[in-house]
Amino acid sequence: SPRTQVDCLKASDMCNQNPQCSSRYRIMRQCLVGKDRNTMLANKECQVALEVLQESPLYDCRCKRGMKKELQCLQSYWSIHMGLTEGEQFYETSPYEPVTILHSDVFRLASIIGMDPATAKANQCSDQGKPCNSCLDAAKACNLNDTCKKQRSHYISTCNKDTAVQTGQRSEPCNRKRCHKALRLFFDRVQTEYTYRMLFCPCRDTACAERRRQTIVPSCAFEEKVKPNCLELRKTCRSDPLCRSRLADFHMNCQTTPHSITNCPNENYQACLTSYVGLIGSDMTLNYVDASYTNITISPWCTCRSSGNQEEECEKFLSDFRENTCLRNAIYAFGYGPDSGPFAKPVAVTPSLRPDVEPVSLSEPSVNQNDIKDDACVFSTCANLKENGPKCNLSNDYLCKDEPKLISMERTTKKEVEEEGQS
Amino acid sequence: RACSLRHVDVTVSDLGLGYQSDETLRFKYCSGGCSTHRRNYDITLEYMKNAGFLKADKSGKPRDKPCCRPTAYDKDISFLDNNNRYHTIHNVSARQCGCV
Amino acid sequence: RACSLRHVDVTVSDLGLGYQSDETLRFKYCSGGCSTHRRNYDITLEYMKNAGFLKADKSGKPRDKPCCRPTAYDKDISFLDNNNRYHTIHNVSARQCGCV
Amino acid sequence: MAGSVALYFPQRVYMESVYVGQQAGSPVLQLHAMADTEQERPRFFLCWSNMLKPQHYSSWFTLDENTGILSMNKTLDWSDFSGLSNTSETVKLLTLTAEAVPRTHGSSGCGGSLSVPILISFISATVPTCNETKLSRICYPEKEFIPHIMENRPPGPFLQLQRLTHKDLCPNFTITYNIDSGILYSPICSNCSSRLDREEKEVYSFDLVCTVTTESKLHRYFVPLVVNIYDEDDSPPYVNGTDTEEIVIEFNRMKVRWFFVFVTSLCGSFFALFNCKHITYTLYVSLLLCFPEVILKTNILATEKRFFQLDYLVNDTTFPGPKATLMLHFNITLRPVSIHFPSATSLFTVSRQSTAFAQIGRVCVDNCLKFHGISVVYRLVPAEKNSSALERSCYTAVGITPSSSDISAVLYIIHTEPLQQPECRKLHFTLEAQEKKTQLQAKTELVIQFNGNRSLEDDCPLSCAKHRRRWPCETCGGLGAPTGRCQWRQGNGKGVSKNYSTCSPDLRTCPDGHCDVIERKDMSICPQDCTTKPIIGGHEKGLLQGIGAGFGTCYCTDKCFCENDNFPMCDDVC
Repeated sequence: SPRTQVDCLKASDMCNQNPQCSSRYRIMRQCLVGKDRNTMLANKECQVALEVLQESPLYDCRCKRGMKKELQCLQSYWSIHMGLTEGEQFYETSPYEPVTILHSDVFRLASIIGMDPATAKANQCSDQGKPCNSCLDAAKACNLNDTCKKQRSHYISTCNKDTAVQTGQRSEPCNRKRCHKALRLFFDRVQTEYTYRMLFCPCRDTACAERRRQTIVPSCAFEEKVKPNCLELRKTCRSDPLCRSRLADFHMNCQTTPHSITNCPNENYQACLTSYVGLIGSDMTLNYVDASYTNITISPWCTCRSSGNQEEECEKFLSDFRENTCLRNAIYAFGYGPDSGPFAKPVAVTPSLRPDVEPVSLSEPSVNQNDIKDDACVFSTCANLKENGPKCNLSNDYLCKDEPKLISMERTTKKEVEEEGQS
Repeated sequence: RACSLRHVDVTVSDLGLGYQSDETLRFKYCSGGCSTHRRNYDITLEYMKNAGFLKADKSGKPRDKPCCRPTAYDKDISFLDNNNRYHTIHNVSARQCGCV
Repeated sequence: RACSLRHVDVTVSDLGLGYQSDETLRFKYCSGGCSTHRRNYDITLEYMKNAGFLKADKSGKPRDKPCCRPTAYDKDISFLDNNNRYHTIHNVSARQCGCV
Repeated sequence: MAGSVALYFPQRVYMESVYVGQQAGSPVLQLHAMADTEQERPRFFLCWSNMLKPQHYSSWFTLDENTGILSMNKTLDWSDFSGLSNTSETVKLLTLTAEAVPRTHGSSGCGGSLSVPILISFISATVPTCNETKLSRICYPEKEFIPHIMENRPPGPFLQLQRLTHKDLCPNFTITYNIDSGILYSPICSNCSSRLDREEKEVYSFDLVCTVTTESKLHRYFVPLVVNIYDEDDSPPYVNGTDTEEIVIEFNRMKVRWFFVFVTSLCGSFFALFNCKHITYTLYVSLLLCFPEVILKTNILATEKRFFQLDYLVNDTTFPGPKATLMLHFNITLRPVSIHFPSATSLFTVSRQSTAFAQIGRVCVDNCLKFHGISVVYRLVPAEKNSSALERSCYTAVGITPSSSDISAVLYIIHTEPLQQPECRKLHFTLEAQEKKTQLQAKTELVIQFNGNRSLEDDCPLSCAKHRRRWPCETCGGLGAPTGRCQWRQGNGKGVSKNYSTCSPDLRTCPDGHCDVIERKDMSICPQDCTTKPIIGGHEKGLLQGIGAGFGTCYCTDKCFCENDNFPMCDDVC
C-alpha cells in the first residue's frame, strides 16, 4: 500500500534518525554535487543510495504552501528529486501538496463577497454615475481593510520608486528584488478575499482591464528593458528552489486538461489560481499582457526570439501561459461565478502559426499523430509526400480562410460546404 | 463628544490634494472636545490673556485650550490614479487622536 | 514669528489660580505660527470641511491646523502665600513648545 | 551543431492520455526517428531512470523496437490508478523515456545519447465512447506540437496525425487528411526530392484539413501546423555589400561604440586580428546577423591626429568547409579639436536691480556642445590694468562658475554693492578658456554693461518661493532675480501638474526641473528645483530632487507646500 505522505523536513529528520538512510542521503548529496546524473547512475554507491532513499519517506515527501520553513522543505525536496528524475524535465512534479479546496469554495467566496454587508455595497457598482469597475471596487475593499491597505501601500511604495516626471527618466530605478519581496508579502499576508478580487476582477471596459494589469506595478515587478529568452528565464527560475517549486506547481495545477469540463486538472480552479498567485514576486512573475477585457492573455516577460534550435520547446513553454484555457477559465469563473462563466465550455488551444505571429484567439484543436487512421496520409517531408498519392495532394478547392473553420455538410446529393467556427 | 477618531469614506479626488483617482479610501480625522484635558497652564493663560498681561505680537494670541489633534498618522496611502499611475501619499489619515 | 517659548514675570496672584502671594515667578507659554508644520492631513481636512464632506456635530468642527502648544511642562512651582503657608502647583508653566 | 548527429527525434516531447479500461495491446502513440543516411533504420527502446528498479508502471507499456509504436502491455483498471499515490488527483502524470539507436549499432538499447520524454496522462475515467468524444478530438489531439527537421537530411515520415488511441473509436466514420495549400503559405512540394536547406527557409507553415465523414454529415477541421528547420551550420560567413567601413573620431573623444552590420550567416566564434592601444573590438552575436563592434577604449587627447586601418578576421570555427574565414576593414581617422571662441568680443547687459546670484549668461568655446571627454576651464581677468581702487571694486560684482558638464561656464552676480555705484557702468574682462589636458588656450574680450538704476531695498524675504500669491510676489525681490523682482507663474490649476503656480526669481531657469550650479549655491534661490525635504500636499518628486509636479500653488518656507489656490489667508493666530 502507498506510503503515508510527510513533509520533506519531517522526512529528512526521519531519514537522519535512521543510520542507514542518513548515510545514503549523505552519499547521494555528494553524488549530486557534480550535478551530472549519468556519472551518478554509473557509480555503484550512488545507485545503492538511490535505492535506499526510494524506500524512505523522502521519496514522495511534499511541502505545504505557507508552512513554517517552507523554503528549507522545498530545498530538501529538490535535493532528493534532482537525483530521481532524468535531467531537465519539461514538466516537473510540484513539491506542494495538492490544494484540496474545490473550485466551488473559492468562488462561493467570490459570491459571498458580493453579499457581505461590509463590502456588499462595494460589490455593486459603487458609483451609479460611472461604468461598473469591479477592479476599482476591489481596490476600495482593500483600502477599507487595514491589513490589506497597509500591505498594498507597502508594495506600491516599494515598487513605484520611479517618481520622475519631467524627462521620464528614472531618478531612482525600482529595486526589483525588494519589489518582488513586498508583493510576496502582500499575497502571503492578505486574505485571498481581497487579493484575488484585485487580480481577477472581471472587466467590461479597457479602464478596468488596465487597472487590473497595473495591480502588480508591472513597470517594476514585471517588465524589464530587455526581454530575456523564455528558456533562459526558466533556467533562472529553476536555479531558485522557491521559483522552481512555484513553476512546477503552476504546470501541475494549471495544465490545460481538455477532456475535463473546466479544462483544469481535477476540475480545480482554486489550485490553478493559487499557483498563478504563487508565481507573482518570483523571477517567473506573470501578468496580463494588455488591457483587453474580452480576451485574457497571461504571460511571463520573455520571448522565444533567438532560441536557435530550441524554438519549439520555447514556444511550447510560452504557450503554457499565453494559451492556457484552464487558467483563463479559472479567472473568468472567479470573476463571473463558477458556472456562469462566459467560457464555461473549454476553449481549446491553437498553436501559434509562426513564432512571430500573434496566437489566433479563436481556438482550433491541434494535431497529434495518434489520431491518424492507418490509411490516412502520414505527413512527412516533401520527398515521400508524393508517394502517398491523391490523399495527400493539395486540396485546391478549399481556400485557407483567415478564420480556421469547421465545415459540416448534410450528406445530400449536392455537396455544399458549410463553414462553422470551431467549438 | 470627546476628542476621538472619526472617519469618512471618500474618493482620492475628494481629498483635495489634486490627484484624480476614483479609488475610495477611509479618511480618519480627529474631532471632539478637550475641555476635560485643561491644565493649570490653560487656566492661567486664559486668565492672563483676558487680564492683558501678555504682549500681543504679529504672530497673534497664544492658545489657552488643548487641541484635539492627531497624535499618530497612517504612514502611507497608495493608489492608482485615473491615468494608471501609482502614487503614495504620507501623513494624510490620522491613526490616533489626543488633546494636546 | 514661529511657534516658540515666550515668558512673562508675574506674581503668583496674577496667575489667576486664586492664590494670594507676592512672590514673583516666570510664567512660560507657547505662542506663534505653525503654518510651516501643516501636513497633508491638514490640507485634506481643510478642503473636506470647506467642501462639506464632514458631518458637523455638537463638539464643533475638527481642527485643520497645527496648534502651537506646550509639549512639556515645568513639573512643579512652590511658593509661600501671604498667610505664610506653602503651596506647590503643577503644570502651570510650559517648558517646551511645538506645533502639534 | 557539428555533423556528428546521426538519428534524431523530430519532436521534443510526446504526450498522450490513457484511461481506465485501456485495452492491452492497444496502440498509444507513434514515435519517429529521422535518419542520417538513406539506409539508416532506427531501433526503439523504453528506458527508465533507474534500470535496476524502474517505476512500477513500467510494465504497463511496451515499445515496438522496429515500428516505434508504444502500446499497452496490460488493460488498465481502477486499482492501477489508485495504486499510484493516494492524493485526490483525477489525473496522474506518468513519465517514460524512449531512446533510439541506429539498427547497425550493436548496443542493447538504453544508455545512449538520443532520448525523448513521453508524458502519459492516466485519467481516472473510463475510455470515452465514440459519441462521448468530439469529432475534432478524433482528428487531432488536445496538445499541439511543433515538429522540427534537421536540414540536409534524407526525407522520411516524421509526424503521425491521427491519434492511435482514437483509431478504432468510431469504426463507422472515415477520416482523411490533406494539406490546404492556401495562398498564405508556400506550397510544400516545390522541390520534394531534394533535402531541406535552412539557409533557404527556416519555418514551413501549413493548414492541415481533417475530413470526418459520419453517417449523415461530412465535417472538415482545419488546424495550422508549423515545422521548424534546424540548422547544421553548413555555410561560411559572407558579406552583403562592402567589407570596408569608415570611422571618424573628432569631438567625441570618450569611450564610444560603433556598430556595423557586415555578415549574414550563423556566426561561429570570432577572434581579433590585432589589438591597438586605443581600440578594442568585440563581437556582439545575434542569431542570424553578426554585428562586429569597434569600441574606443580610452579618452583620446584633443590634439591627437592620426589615420590607420584596422583589419578584422572573421573565422567561423564551427564551419567544416574550407572558406570559413572573412576579412573586414575599418579606416579610422582621428581629427584634432581646436579650442577657440566663436567671436572676438561678447557683450552682456545687467540690470542694476539684479540681486545676488542673478544669472547673467553662459559662455562657451566653439562646438562645445558636441564635446565628450574634453574639459574646458574658464577664467575672467579684468582688462584694465591700471584702474583706480573704486574701478577695481566694480569688478567684484561679477563671478563665473563652471557648469556641471565642465564644457561651459555661467556668469552671475556675486556682490550687489557695485550695482549701486554710478561709477560702475561698464566692465571689460578678458575671458580665458583652457583645455584641461592639453593646455590649449583661447581668449576673447567680454563686456558687461550695467543698465537702469537701483531702487531702495524692500522688506522682502530672501526667497521668492515663500510667496503664495501674485501679490506680493511681483513687488518683492529675492535671491537670483536678474530684474530685481520675483516673477509669478500662473499654473493651469488642473490637478497635480508640472505647470503649477509659483513665485520664482527667474522663470528662465526656475523652476525647470534641474537644480543648476548657481541654484545649488543657496537653497533660497530656487527650492522648487532643489529641495530635498518632504513636500506637503499633492505633488510628484522631481528627477533627483525638487518638485516635479504640484497641485495648485507650490510655495516653500523651510518645507515646500503645494495646495489649491484658496488656502487660508493666515493660520491659527488670526
